[in-house]
Amino acid sequence: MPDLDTPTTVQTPSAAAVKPVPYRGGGFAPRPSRLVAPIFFVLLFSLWEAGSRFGWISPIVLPAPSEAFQAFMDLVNSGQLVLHLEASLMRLALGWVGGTVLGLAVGLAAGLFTLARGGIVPFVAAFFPIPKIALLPVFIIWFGIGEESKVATILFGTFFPTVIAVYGGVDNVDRGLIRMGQSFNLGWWSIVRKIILPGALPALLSGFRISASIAIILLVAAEMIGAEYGIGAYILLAGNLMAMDQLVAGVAILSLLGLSVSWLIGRAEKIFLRWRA
Amino acid sequence: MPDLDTPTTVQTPSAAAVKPVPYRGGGFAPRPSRLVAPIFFVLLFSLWEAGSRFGWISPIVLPAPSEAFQAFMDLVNSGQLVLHLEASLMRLALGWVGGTVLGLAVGLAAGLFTLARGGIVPFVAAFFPIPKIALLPVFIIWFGIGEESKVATILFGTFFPTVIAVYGGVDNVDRGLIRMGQSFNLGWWSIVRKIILPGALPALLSGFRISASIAIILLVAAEMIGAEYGIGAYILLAGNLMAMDQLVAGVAILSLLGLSVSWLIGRAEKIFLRWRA
Amino acid sequence: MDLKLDGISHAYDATRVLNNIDFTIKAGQIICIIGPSGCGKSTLLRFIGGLERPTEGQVLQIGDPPAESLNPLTYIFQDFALLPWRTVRGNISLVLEDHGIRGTEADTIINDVLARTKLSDFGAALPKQLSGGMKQRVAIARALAVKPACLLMDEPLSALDSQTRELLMDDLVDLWLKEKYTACYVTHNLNEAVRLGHRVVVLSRRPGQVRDIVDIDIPLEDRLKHPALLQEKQDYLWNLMREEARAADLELLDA
Amino acid sequence: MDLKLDGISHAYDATRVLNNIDFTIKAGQIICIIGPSGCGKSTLLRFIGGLERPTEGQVLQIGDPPAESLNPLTYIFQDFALLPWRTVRGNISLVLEDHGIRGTEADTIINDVLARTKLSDFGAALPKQLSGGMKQRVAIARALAVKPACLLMDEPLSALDSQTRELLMDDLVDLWLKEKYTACYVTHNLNEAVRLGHRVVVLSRRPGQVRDIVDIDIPLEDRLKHPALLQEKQDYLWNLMREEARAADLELLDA
Amino acid sequence: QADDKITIGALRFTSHAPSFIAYEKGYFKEEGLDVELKFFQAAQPVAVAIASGDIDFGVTAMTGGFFSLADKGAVKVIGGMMAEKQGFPGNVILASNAAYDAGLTTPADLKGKSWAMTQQGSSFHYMAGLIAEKNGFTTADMQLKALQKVGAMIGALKSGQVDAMAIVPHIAAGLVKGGAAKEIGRVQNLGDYQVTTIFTSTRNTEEKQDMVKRFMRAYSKGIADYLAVMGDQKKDPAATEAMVDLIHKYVYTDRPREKAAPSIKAGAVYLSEGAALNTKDIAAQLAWFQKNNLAPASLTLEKLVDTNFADTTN
Ligand SMILES: Nc1ncnc2c1ncn2[C@@H]1O[C@H](COP(=O)(O)OP(=O)(O)OP(=O)(O)O)[C@@H](O)[C@H]1O
Ligand SMILES: Nc1ncnc2c1ncn2[C@@H]1O[C@H](COP(=O)(O)OP(=O)(O)OP(=O)(O)O)[C@@H](O)[C@H]1O
Ligand SMILES: [Mg+2]
Ligand SMILES: [Mg+2]
Repeated sequence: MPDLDTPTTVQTPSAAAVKPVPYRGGGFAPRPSRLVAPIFFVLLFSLWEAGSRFGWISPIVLPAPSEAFQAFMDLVNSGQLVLHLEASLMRLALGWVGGTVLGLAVGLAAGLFTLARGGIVPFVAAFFPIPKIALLPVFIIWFGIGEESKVATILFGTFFPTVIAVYGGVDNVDRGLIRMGQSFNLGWWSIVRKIILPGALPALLSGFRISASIAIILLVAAEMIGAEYGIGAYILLAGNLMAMDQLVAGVAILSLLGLSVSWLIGRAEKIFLRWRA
Repeated sequence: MPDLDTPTTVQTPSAAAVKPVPYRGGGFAPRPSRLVAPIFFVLLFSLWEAGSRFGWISPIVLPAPSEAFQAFMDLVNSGQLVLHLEASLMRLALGWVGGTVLGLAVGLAAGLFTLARGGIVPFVAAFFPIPKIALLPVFIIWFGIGEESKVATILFGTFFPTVIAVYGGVDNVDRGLIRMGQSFNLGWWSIVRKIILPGALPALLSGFRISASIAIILLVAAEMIGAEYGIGAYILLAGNLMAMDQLVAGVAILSLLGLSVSWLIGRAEKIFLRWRA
Repeated sequence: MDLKLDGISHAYDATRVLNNIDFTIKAGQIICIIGPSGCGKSTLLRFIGGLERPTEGQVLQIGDPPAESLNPLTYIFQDFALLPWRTVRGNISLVLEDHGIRGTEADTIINDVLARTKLSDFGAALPKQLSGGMKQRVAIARALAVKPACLLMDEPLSALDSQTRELLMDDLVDLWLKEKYTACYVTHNLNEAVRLGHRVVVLSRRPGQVRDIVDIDIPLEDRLKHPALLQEKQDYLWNLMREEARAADLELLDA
Repeated sequence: MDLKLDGISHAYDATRVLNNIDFTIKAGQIICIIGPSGCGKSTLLRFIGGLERPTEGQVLQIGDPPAESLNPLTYIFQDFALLPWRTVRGNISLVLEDHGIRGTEADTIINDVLARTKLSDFGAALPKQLSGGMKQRVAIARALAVKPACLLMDEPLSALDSQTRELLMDDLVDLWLKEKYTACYVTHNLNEAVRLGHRVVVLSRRPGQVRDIVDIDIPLEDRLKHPALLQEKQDYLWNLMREEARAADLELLDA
Repeated sequence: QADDKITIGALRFTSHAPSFIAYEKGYFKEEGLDVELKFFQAAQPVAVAIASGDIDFGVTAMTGGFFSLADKGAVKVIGGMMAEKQGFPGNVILASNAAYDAGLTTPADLKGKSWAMTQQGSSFHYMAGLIAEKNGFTTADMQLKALQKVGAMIGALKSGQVDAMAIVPHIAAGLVKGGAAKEIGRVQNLGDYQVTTIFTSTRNTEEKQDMVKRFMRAYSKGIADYLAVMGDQKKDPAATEAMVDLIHKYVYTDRPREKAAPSIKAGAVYLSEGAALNTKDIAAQLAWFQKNNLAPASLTLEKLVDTNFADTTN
């Protein structure tokens, strides 16, 4: 215990100065604070409202938040909100579910088969960057001016990102797990069902998040085509009539819709991906 | 060497059957084939062309690829293509660079400071799902009908995804490397510059890929605002006139633009991320 | 059932990885394969289990596997390869389902293997709740569930910290004493090799060739009683490999 | 410069991690800290280097660090913590730049530390081209470049395969014989502890407490010559820890 | 004294010809106005551009958006432009072939039928209102389909997805001649309709009255030239061809002269002489828009129109 190899590094000879080691950690860990956001938003809205009230912000440029809220309440009280939401949600649901189901099938094919991948990946790469509003005239011709073309616009818009998310997810499934499955003589379909699909689920869910927000963004474009009701149609009308208060109200509804969908998918992730470390 | 613990598992008593172990590997590794894609596209275009020629596909529904190509050649020969491209690329460049620079600054703030994050993250979450075409009337009033509002549309569209990519990238920088920097007494700004920024680069580049394709998609929306030249304006005019051949040609140009940008970013990734394993 | 490696050579594209490997894995024996990094140990093990095919030579099964064996050649992987979304029981059930074993029949098997690996209390846990050592024990339980004729283990302990490794090595020895399983055990760790192996196959640097085959004739249960003898074997192996290990370490990857 | 841990206790939220730790790191000594998984070894090392602050107690520097020391308390991490986008030289230069050392002055230092860690030929390589052992050698070179008064090492060898570990352990011993550096060395591996430590601090399970402090008075250079003595010390340590290690292994994480 | 710099918002339509004529023939210069023409793809943004200060003068139809901007004090109507007048080309009411065969042969049959328009609150919407009012029903009795673009309207009519719509004469002529649709009436037969007006920013009417007056003088000359030649094209064929040449510089530029000429000639609608404004009809339009919630209730005729710069009819 007592004798050690003699230390030879420089030793302070004087009465040894004693002080705590300097602290140099911390920082670089910004946290989403529960306080900052509400304060920030209250401040923003107060300033905006004040700006409008005192005439610093012209009503042509931006309505006061209270006016936008009034427009929203008018919408609620007139019972129109329900009609608009009903129409839009129906289109969103049909288009998104259709695009997702097709995207899952095609994406899975691209993720599993060389031949399918060869055809699908460049096809998707070429079609993904096409803006859907450019295709509206085509959709009108193909699907008419009824619900079909609106649903098709959303379906088309959600299909491609879903394909990309799915085959990306399949690619990222740990090959070690697949090899494990093979080493236990699991059948092809068992491997797909029990290893690849659950393994791709995190990627699928984040793909859904993206495709859902794309679907909401496309709502306005879709409802350009002869829609009487719908949040998008409401916004378009407000834009036509230069009714800025209604425009802001409509945009806020879309934003809330987007936030709700994103919250829902967050819940789904919490539930289905409980197993993640 | 000779004596071992006596094995006790069941041993086949009969004249030992000798056969190779069964093979059960392989599969689950689709590769992007250099052959499939060209064959697939040639086949697709041939069928489409044949369909148009033989009248299975009505020219109202879809023009023959050769007609679309003819429309494209007309555009080239009339010298209009250069004008359209010039106008669009200028808007894309200004809007994208503006949105990216702003997004970098704001995203970095959100990635580094709790206070900034608290304000920025919910703000971005609320504004990201707003469709830009809904805001066109607002942009026109704010920025006029000149280049400003077109550039602003693209800038606005690229700003939010850039912010998200940047602060996500900063969040994902290996905390171990940052701690290493601190443990060597590196200054705050040194850590940001030498560790966080290069560490976030992969995320930044894939953010650029997304924001660039969003910029291209927004081109059509932006050029809805009284643009005389521009690929988007060309497409819109074609849609107005129901000139399907021009529409398809215009859409193909956008698609090529998207592919080129994506290829460029792929090159940038190869060069700047050489260090990745 | 014995396994015979018959003149196995392999190349990935232009890189030769293995060169003319010949040896036999006798039933009831644990064969350890050691060799420097990148010499092709894992590749060789994939050939033995039929997950990949060598460019030359073949792996032969001599004799039929026992009839009750559901999966004669069964792997235990370095990274455990548990499905993170299934519980411990679910992970074991996975490899039974495809053989049509479900319900009480499966439960009996699962309870049995959990008991044998001292995991009975953890059937409902998810992998993320388990320490590394526990995860590997689950993987061992899963392997036992299909009644393997030969266990193929690729550095099963190298992802564990050294104390857990020590504990699990004891478990593997105990298990062998009870069940006398056949195994092909790939490792970097010479101490593991001399503690577990009846026979140690030493491979050279890439392209891997058999440099030596060392038999260790102390019964497994007595090995800890002969530290000097073991140390001697280990030093012998280390001397065989030291220079190659150093050279392998100095190699630039894909430079 | 000595370091004194003075009554260190710590809790993360409600979990107590460390309980009243007291010991001293004497200049020129290698102190090994061992203990089961999750007992707070890494946390303790972060306190010693000033990267985190304990809820109670403090770490004291006794005496001033040598004047030439650029960074008295210098870490070597388990995962190497090399910047992947910088070459070997760039990684070392990183820690000099902030001290205003550039150009030929920096080159001299870099060449020197590369030579001392036998890396002279690899200055231009990127981390991805290096094997694990080489990467850790770069991290050691980087640490030497700032002339540390005390090296803080958190399981520096546990990410390496066992052959490389063996090689690097020899290197650390050689280096100590030449430079007599002070070090606080956290490890799971009892063999490393008895090969490298002048003194071994044994922590209990979480909340970590000092269970024992074991001095090993064989000079480092002679240790391999006394395998039996070492084995004895190692067995002593293993007996101290075995049950706790097993219990720590069985614990369900965040269950 | 330097010329006043002004910007005029224009569309590449034959109905905007006076802008081009006054510009090409130097009428603006004569009044000391240095004019820049700025081209728009649609009518609505012209009004917005006045509000945002991008341009000084514009010509457009009365739309919901326009009323809204007027209500916020941004724009003012200062003169009349295109009007429906018997004997001149004007907007044509078309029925799809299928609807026509099923008995939709007069505007009175439109009750319960679908009607294509660009947007709610557009002039096409108002025309539907005119038809309904004249025939004793309301637009609520029709299915109004907002399709954003004229092209989409035509496509929908051709394929029978909508039953009817209204459209400018030269396009209507092409559709009817090609057998793609049937003419069932003309908007001019429904009564007075001041289709488009000349307008400027409220600030101009208050602060730059002289400049506005000079503009109106020059513009009226353009209208007069246009009416003299295009109003009776057979009177002086050479002058007509010269006028077509002038207009073709701005309209249908992507078509060769010989293909553009018939459209230009067929599209020679009536423009109010001296830019006179039919205030009574403007009031009627405002009332209709307000009744249908397409214009702010607070907007009055005084706020909308400044009568200091042009004659008023009625
Ligand atoms: N699928 C593959 N394609 C190409 N090269 C491969 C592939 N798998 C392995 N290799 C190469 O073959 C060589 C042997 O690899 P292998 O993994 O079998 O070595 P190992 O002995 O298991 O190494 P380690 O000790 O690091 O686990 C290595 O150089 C490796 O890069
Ligand atoms: N930043 C943190 N926040 C909350 N808990 C933490 C944090 N860091 C560590 N812990 C917890 O403190 C305990 C001790 O962690 P520490 O990493 O110090 O243990 P260790 O002894 O180094 O373990 P190992 O041997 O696995 O490296 C663990 O239970 C860990 O979960
Ligand atoms: Mg291996
Ligand atoms: Mg630790």
